[in-house]
Amino acid sequence: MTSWLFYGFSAFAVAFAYLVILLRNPIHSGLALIGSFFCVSGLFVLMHAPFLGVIQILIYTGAILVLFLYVMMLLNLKEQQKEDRLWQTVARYVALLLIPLGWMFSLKVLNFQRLVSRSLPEDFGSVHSVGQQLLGSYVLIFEVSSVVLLVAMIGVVVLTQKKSMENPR
Amino acid sequence: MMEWQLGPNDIIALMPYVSLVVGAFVVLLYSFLGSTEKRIGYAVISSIAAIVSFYFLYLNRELQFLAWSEILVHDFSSYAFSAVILLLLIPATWVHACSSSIGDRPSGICSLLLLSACGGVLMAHSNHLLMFFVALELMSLPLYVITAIGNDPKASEAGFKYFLLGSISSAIFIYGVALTWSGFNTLWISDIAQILVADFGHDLSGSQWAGFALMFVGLFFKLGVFPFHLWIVDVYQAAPSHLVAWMSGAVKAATFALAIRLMSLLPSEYHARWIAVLTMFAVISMFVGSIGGLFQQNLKRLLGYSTVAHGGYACIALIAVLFSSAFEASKILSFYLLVYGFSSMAAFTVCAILEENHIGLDSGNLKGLSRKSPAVAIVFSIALLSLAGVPPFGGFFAKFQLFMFSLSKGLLFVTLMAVLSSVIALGYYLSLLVNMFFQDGGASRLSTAGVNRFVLGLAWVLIVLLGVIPGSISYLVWG
Amino acid sequence: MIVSLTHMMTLSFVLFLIGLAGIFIRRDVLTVFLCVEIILNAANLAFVAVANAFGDEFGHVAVVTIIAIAAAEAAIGLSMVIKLHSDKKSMNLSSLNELRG
Amino acid sequence: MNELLLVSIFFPLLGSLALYILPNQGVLIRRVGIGIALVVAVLSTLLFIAYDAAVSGFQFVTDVAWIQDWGIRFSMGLDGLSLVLFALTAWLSVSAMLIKPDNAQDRIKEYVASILVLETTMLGTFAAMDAFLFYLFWEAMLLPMFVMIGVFGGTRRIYATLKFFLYTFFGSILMLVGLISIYLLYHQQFDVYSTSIEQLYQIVTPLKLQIWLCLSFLLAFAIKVPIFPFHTWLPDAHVEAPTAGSVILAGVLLKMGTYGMLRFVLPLFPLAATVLAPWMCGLGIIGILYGAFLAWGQTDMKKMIAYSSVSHMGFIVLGIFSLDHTAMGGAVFQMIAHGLTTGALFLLIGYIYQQRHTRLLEEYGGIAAKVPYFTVMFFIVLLGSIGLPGLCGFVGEFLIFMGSAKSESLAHGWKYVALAVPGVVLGAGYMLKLFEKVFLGELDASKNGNLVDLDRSAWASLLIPILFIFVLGISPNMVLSKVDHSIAKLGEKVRHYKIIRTASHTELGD
Amino acid sequence: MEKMILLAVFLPFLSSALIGLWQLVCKEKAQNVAGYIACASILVSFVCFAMLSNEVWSSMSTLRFELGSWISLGDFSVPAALSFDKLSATLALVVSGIGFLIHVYSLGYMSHDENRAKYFSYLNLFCGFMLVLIQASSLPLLFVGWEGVGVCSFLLIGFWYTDKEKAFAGRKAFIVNRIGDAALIVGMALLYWVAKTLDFSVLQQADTITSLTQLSSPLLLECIGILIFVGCMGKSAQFPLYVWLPDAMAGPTPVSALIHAATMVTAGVYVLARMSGFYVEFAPHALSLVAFVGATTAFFAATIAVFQKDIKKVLAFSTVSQLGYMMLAMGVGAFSVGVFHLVTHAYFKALLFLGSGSVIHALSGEQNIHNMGGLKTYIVGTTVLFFIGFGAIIGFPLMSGWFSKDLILHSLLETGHPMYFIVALISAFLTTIYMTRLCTVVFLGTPRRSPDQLRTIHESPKVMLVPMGVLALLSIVGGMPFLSVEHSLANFFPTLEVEHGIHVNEHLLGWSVTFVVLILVGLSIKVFSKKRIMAQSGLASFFAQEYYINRVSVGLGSVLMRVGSSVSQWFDVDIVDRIVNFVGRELTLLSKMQSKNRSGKPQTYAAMIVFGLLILLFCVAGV
Repeated sequence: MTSWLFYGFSAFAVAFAYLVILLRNPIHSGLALIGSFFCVSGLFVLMHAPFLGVIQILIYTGAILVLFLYVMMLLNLKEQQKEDRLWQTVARYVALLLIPLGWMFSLKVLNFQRLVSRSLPEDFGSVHSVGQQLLGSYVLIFEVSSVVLLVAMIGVVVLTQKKSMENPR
Repeated sequence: MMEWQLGPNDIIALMPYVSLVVGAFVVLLYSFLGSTEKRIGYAVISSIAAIVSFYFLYLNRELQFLAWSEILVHDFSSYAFSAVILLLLIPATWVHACSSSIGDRPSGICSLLLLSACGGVLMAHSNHLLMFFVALELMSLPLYVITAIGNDPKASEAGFKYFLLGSISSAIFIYGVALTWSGFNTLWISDIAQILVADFGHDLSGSQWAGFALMFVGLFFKLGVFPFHLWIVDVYQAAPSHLVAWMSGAVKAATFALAIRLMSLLPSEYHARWIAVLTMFAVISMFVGSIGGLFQQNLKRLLGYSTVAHGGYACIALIAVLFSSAFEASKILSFYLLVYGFSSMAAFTVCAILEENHIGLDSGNLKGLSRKSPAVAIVFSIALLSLAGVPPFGGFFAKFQLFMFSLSKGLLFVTLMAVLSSVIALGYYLSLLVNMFFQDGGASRLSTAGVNRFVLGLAWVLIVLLGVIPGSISYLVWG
Repeated sequence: MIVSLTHMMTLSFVLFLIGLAGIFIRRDVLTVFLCVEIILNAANLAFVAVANAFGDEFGHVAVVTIIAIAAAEAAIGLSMVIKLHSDKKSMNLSSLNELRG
Repeated sequence: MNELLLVSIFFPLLGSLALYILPNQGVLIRRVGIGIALVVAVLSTLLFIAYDAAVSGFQFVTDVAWIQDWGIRFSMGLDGLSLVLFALTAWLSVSAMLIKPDNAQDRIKEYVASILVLETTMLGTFAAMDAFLFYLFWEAMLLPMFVMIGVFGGTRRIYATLKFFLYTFFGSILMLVGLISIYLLYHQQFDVYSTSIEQLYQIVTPLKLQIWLCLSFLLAFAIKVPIFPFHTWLPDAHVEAPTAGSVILAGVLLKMGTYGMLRFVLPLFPLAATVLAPWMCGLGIIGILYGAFLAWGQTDMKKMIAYSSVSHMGFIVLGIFSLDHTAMGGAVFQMIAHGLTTGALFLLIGYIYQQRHTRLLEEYGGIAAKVPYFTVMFFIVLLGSIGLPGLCGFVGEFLIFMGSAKSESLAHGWKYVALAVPGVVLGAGYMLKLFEKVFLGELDASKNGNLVDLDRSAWASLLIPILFIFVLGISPNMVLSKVDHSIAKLGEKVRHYKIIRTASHTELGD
Repeated sequence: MEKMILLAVFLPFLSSALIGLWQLVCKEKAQNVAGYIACASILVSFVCFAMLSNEVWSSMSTLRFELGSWISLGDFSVPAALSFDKLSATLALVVSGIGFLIHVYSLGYMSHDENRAKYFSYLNLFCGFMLVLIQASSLPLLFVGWEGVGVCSFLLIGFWYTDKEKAFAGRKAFIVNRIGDAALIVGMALLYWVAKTLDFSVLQQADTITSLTQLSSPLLLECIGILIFVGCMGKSAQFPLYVWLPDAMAGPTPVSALIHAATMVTAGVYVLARMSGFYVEFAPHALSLVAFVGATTAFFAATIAVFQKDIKKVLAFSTVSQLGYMMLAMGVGAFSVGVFHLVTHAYFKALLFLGSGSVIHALSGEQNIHNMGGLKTYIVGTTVLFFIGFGAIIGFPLMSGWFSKDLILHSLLETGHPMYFIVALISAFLTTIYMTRLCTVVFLGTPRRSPDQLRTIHESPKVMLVPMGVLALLSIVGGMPFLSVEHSLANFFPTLEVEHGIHVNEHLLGWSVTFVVLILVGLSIKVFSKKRIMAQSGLASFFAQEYYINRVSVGLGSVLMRVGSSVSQWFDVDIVDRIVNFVGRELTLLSKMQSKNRSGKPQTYAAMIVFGLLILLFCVAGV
């Protein structure tokens, strides 16, 4: 049952991702990506990462991608014009070939047969244990990520502020 | 790793970043205070932050330890490269704060610069690939922002190009990190090294090498090495000159720190492949950089090509490190990058001066510069000659060391190519000199802002000193 | 462990490829940007899969971090897009070719 | 005395910095420049006198640690070979400084400063006992020359100066690769880093490697000398350079190449030198004849002299690569002689050019009647140049011929001599053609009626070369005695290896 | 005593420098005094030499004066030493003596020239160098004088430099001489190589000789001999390097007399005499080449002389012919005879040149003999003196030329060279013919100048006639046994082994030749007083044009130079330099191309990134 869920989510994740590059309208693409992310979040949950599954939906989809959609609508982006060259249209469909190609490639190259899977602890992937890690060994990474967010904040202000508040001209 | 406890080393290791981040905060807070002209204040605060940060690093330059559950590594290599970044930062903070050409939001820019430097220093110190990724982003994001800050559509274009390509490359990088993790089950570089040594004789698994390859895409992109060099020229053209003045050296230094860390842990059986690919990239970069500049009219694009070429030269050290210790390579490469950084800082500061005087950056507009402002012309030409590697300027000794390093490891071909391409590159450096000194142009004098003068003066002194008494300076900085 | 790590990695790799392909195929700025997100997501997936297989929660830490970084990137990227839009009036990547030569 | 050497090297550099404080008055600046050059020249003369010719090896040594990591030391000193070139440089700089700059009126500071900086770099090159230091000065020398030609040169100055810079840079950066290799070899063999020239002499290199390294050095020196076919920068540079630039270029800069051959190529690569000697001598001979033919066909006086330099430098190359004591000594002497005569020729041509702004032969004719002093001086220098016995040019050529013919390194040295000797005839041919076309014949009063004979500054600048053309011709031992031991020492290793090589022809074969 | 050598040699140099500088500084004042200073200095040095000669004449001793070392480097050393022996003494006396006479003559001849101070300075300089040449103790030092006289010759030929042809003649002389000099240098180099010395006295030492014979190949030694002789050919105007000498007549006539007849051109003969030991010992075949070249020169030059119309050219070719005689004598090993002829020739040829100068002076510069004629009544003194010289050269009995020429002819037979004897004999007859023609056309017959011109003819002043008189006296008595140098020098030189000597009575031979000569004189006078040979066409013109040797060789030379220089010019500009520039141009083109091909589109850049990724994957992983 779960394995069916796995393959289902996987198939949909790939299909939605493919739609992102197939659809002409950026907003549609954005929506397709949201779909893909939902599927991935499902996979997270299935892979003992419920916390991440939630985060994926809440932050990635709920915040980031919505922001994308918001900007798309703000800028009132039209459907991509027909000025596309032929090769690009063809390429979109040909890109579908990437799926089996990547499949074959990764089966050949990225195989992990050597790995022995171990049994996972009870609270694996729970908020608590991830939090332990995040604020334990990896606290520096966590903190630095916050600085990156600070940068983003300052950056956005600096970039979009029309008039400087320091030197009103 | 679970048993990690906060210790004194961790605090020591953290201080440089703390001072930079605090500096950034103070700048931001200061900007909220109501006063009219605060640029000097920003400059003072941020340069103090930079100096303090460097001071902390300098104090502990001889220590070797791992901190923050081994995420940070403190050794010579990390110190050497962060020294380059911070030394370049000190003058950069002044121009970023005080120069009008860079935009009218100096507080934001200053804090971004400090944070970017913080990212750079972190990159140099990180022993963990995820840390490295975060630091990379911390360094890059401010650069994207400052690049795009100008009112010129070209600035937006450059900023976006830089951002887009940067994020693609860092996405590839992080995917590579994921693969590496899947292959090694660890992201601590020192652990990876142990595994590689332990697995000696085994072939690398697919995810292991693929991970490495993908990570190097991210690194090479930052270094601007062929075939990842295309953004450099465009970004350099449209980004604020002061920013480029800083970033051309600093970004390379930060990135090379990791590159050297990674390369030095490769067991010898993989050498041949890496040598082949690195030699190819390095040599093509050199020639692309040196030939590309010949026909170039735009000054900043030309310097961009020169950067590509220098990326290629610096890559020689990356090849040589395969045969030697990271210590030696870091010492030589960081010296190289310091000299290169200051030379290109001087060159781009001259570009900024021209921009501030509303002189187009066409190389033809340099005509008569020696009349308009002899000092600027002289510093510019010294910087260019240093870039070209003409003695007695720093660039020569840097190249000398580099070539010596590579030849001592038997890398004759790549050294010869470097030598040949540097002759070609000399062609366009000289043509700039020709325009400045040998051609007549308008006689209007050039006004030079104080900070620019300061930066030029500093760069001049350093370029000459690095050429004349490289030993002493190298001893002073690197011990 | 229901599905082998290899399969999950394959999935992530396919997503990675699709993202990469999208970068070339699509022309509008935002969609290309979305494709970058696909790549990041592929990385996330790989991290979680490996974490699951190894029983190492570091993968989760990495995903959290990547999402944070992605958020920061998105913020800056989108503000840049807005600036680009106001400066250029075009959202076509091919029109970003003023800097050349 | 040791300090005196350093003072004389760096005094011009400091002086050039001091110039910027001075008010921008042409006369004052020039006087200061002349004063500085004169002081250095006097110091160099003191050194020349104080040098003990009986002791071989370097004297007046200053040796200070410099870049310790790499064993690079700031060590300067003079041996006989560098001593004479040092003195030549110092005195020729005075001459060059005394020339009235023709198109540098408003940039007199830069002009004087670039000559002074050039002087420091040249003196430094000769005095450097450390290979790294040598290279530093060697390359740095290009800059002031670049400025000299580029700022104060003729109409095609930019092309000429770029060509000069790039061409020489190309050669010398390949030499850098060679130099580093030698340095690493030394490290390999002695386990310490050192760039001291004398210590580098000790390395033993397999023949094949030696040849490659030798070629890398030779290319740099060949371009500087210049040896056919690397000479094409020379006429352009000479024609475009201002008079002072030409004087120094011909007088000193070209000698750097041959100096380098003696200082580096022979002692560092004795085996390769013996192997390559016939080829180098061949190139030298080609240069002699080719340069002479080219000189004969020129219509521009400066170009003529420039090509004559190619020809004369060919003799020097022949002398050096005969690997014979006599010939090498002759080559050194010829360096000095060529520096003096060609320097003086450029001085004279520059003087006449200043008045007429043309150097074409057909523009002149019969000016001997108008400018007798000038004519006499020109003729004396010309005779010196074509090697009239009793003037300086003869001794060098003669020693080279004597030495090459008896050279043990060249099979049938006399054949080389026989091939080179037509150069003497051709040399007289083009020089006298020049003299005849310019000075003899009917005076065209409309063109050359207003020529003025040598003025005070021209006399002053000519005085030194003319004096030495006579003195060295009559008493060449003044120079030869100083260089004798040093030459012997440089050639020692070559001889040593030659004996080994002839003893066992194949053993050292790699 | 030795110091006197120095004084005698350097006095001319001193006075030359003095006059030279003086005339540069104050041109006008120097002109009148310069000549006297010059004469005085030469006179003093003549006196010195006379005293020195007295010292060495009776003995075989050599005076040697060491000035120290000139060039010394390692084991190579050239001492600056002057040596004075019989041979030097003979030549030194000739040079300083005749030199003095010609200086005096020049006082008159050049009295109207505004640059005469310069002239005297050059002339003195020449004497100085000539004396160095003669007294050099080693080849390099000899070479100093050798080249020095060449330069002076250049200066004096081109003395009236405003005339382009004269200037060119000077250059031609110098360059043709240089060709010989080049050979001489190679000869010296080789000699030094094999003998390890260039000192004349050391070369003659026994151990040098033995080591040479043991160590060196005979061919090499012959080569050295030939090379040195080629040097002599240049200086002594031997066939085919004689081409400069006729042109050298462009100089003032006293110069022609001193340099191009009496002294400088005999330097080659002197060198052979100096090196006679070497030649006899090691290079006998080279000596036979000398004889061959000498004979050829003597004959051809004589045939050419017959058809010349310029008074000085006739004498010039006569000089070439006589030099051939001397060389012939040297070549057959009759060194003392050759030197003897050198001396007597110096007397009479100087006299003839001075005479011709006097004629030219009288006719205000006319040199074409066909415009002269019947001058005997106008310039009696000159005519008489000229005829004395004429007598000497054709070998009028008991005059100097008679003795020396007879000795040469006799020694040719004695040493077994009948062919050379015949050639020499014919040459002697030709000499008679052209000299008789000259005298006839110039002095006898009816005047061919217009009466106006005839009125302006004036006899030369005493200052010119007196030196000529002295020379005439010498021409008459110079060959008398009591003045002859032949006997005293005879034992100075080594003797060449003779294989098939033909012994003839010397007096019989002498007188019979004289008889024929006198008949020829009579015939010639008869022929030439009636018929003028204009030499404009046919064989005559062929002779008059010097068999076209001059033209061809000069033409060939200039074509060679022109072709050489234009080929090398082409090669230099179009090949060597083009390659150099090509690199630069190609690179710029490449740069342009890559600059044009940049699209600037981000996706292209991204594509490059992926391309790089693929390369990395491919190379690193080796997929």
